[in-house]
Amino acid sequence: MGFLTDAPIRLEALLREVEAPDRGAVATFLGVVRDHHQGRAVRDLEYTAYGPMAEAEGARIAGEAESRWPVRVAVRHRTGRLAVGDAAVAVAVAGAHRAEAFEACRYVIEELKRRVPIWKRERYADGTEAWVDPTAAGGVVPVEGRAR
Amino acid sequence: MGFLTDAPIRLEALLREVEAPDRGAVATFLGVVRDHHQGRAVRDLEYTAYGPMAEAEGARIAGEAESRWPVRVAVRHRTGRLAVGDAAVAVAVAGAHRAEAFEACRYVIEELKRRVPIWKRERYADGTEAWVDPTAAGGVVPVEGRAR
Amino acid sequence: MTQAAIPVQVHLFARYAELLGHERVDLQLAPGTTVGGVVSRLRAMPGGDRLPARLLVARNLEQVGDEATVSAGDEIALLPPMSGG
Amino acid sequence: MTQAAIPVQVHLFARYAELLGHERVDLQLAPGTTVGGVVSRLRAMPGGDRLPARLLVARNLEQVGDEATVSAGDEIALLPPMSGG
Repeated sequence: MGFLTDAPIRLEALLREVEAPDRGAVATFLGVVRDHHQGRAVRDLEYTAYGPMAEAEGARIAGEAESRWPVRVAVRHRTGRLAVGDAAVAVAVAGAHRAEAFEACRYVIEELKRRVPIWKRERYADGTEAWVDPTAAGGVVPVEGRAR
Repeated sequence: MGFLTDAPIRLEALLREVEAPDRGAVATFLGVVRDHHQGRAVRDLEYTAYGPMAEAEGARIAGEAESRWPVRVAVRHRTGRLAVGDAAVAVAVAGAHRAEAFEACRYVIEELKRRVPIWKRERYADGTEAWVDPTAAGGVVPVEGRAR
Repeated sequence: MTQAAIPVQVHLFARYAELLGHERVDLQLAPGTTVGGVVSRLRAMPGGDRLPARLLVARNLEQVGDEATVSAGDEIALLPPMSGG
Repeated sequence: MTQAAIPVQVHLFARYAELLGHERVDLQLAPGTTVGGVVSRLRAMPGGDRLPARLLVARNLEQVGDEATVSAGDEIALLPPMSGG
């Protein structure tokens, strides 16, 4: 199954991809759209991705985790328009022991946020929009609207 | 919802208990019955609990996590007979940020295993049975069968 | 006993219930009896000699030490090493 | 140019697409042009002066430094700070 999806993410589907009779520990992480960011009320948001590179990088990160720990990883990121409460990203990691499942799960989400080319554009309750940019002062840069 | 249950654990139900529009990070842990333990093929197993104390201790641990981190916790442990692949325990933790969600989730499962009075009795492929005992040499003590 | 005996329930679980052949024992104890005293009574029962030297004990749903005293109506439980999760 | 120019696609995303008004730019480059050279060409386009001083660049789906060279048919992408997850 691919890394990017424009359909709602179902954690149960990821669990089924990683579970096996010899894997007794399953750690998951779900990133959900929040109703506020930097003190502003979020109405909804849109994720765009550099598709081929995001797929390649998502697969690389899963592979790194699976070679560093004896685990199986499933990871998915949603694109397109998301509402508050929608799952944006999901990671499921199964292994024989819980320490490695937790560590690998944490690794995948940290690397994903750092390396996978996906961008979030927030729309606020007042109708204005901004690009989320962790390197910018205030964490966002207003959308100027020359292109989508 | 109580801590102990004799019905199958559904992670989705726990997610619904902890999710909220201001909680964007959800970490979960699922402990699933494995097909092997200490090199022996497991056919199925049975969890028994000291019910009132397990409920009290489960609630105490969730409360500790919720006072130590700004998160919401749901935790459930199954009792009775379980088959390979069944979820024995589930923890779901939601918060604004992923570090605290992961840390609180890990805390709950570690404390649960250490403090909650629940006991596992394994039945192997050859029909013999043993009590799981982390303090025993080999991790198990054979069942002698004077009482259930 | 010069004073009235106090009734106390003792719950046994998992392997300990198996060793003693009971899941519950009702004891009549002298006032001032400690948790350690309760454990001694259980060790004197058939099969009780096989209980381990160190035991986890709960009084009214909380773990306590051997020196804790037992009152009428208390619920005592002997807890084998936990193996949940 | 004395040698034949090489065709290279440059993809722009999110805020960078907004600044330059394009999601894709097709360039004809001199052989031996580096990633840094590609970035200079983009900075010279309308809106390109507002690109930040430090840019993440991918060549054929992998991040590379300014010194990396560009070959015919390469896919170059300018990556704004990532904000997935």
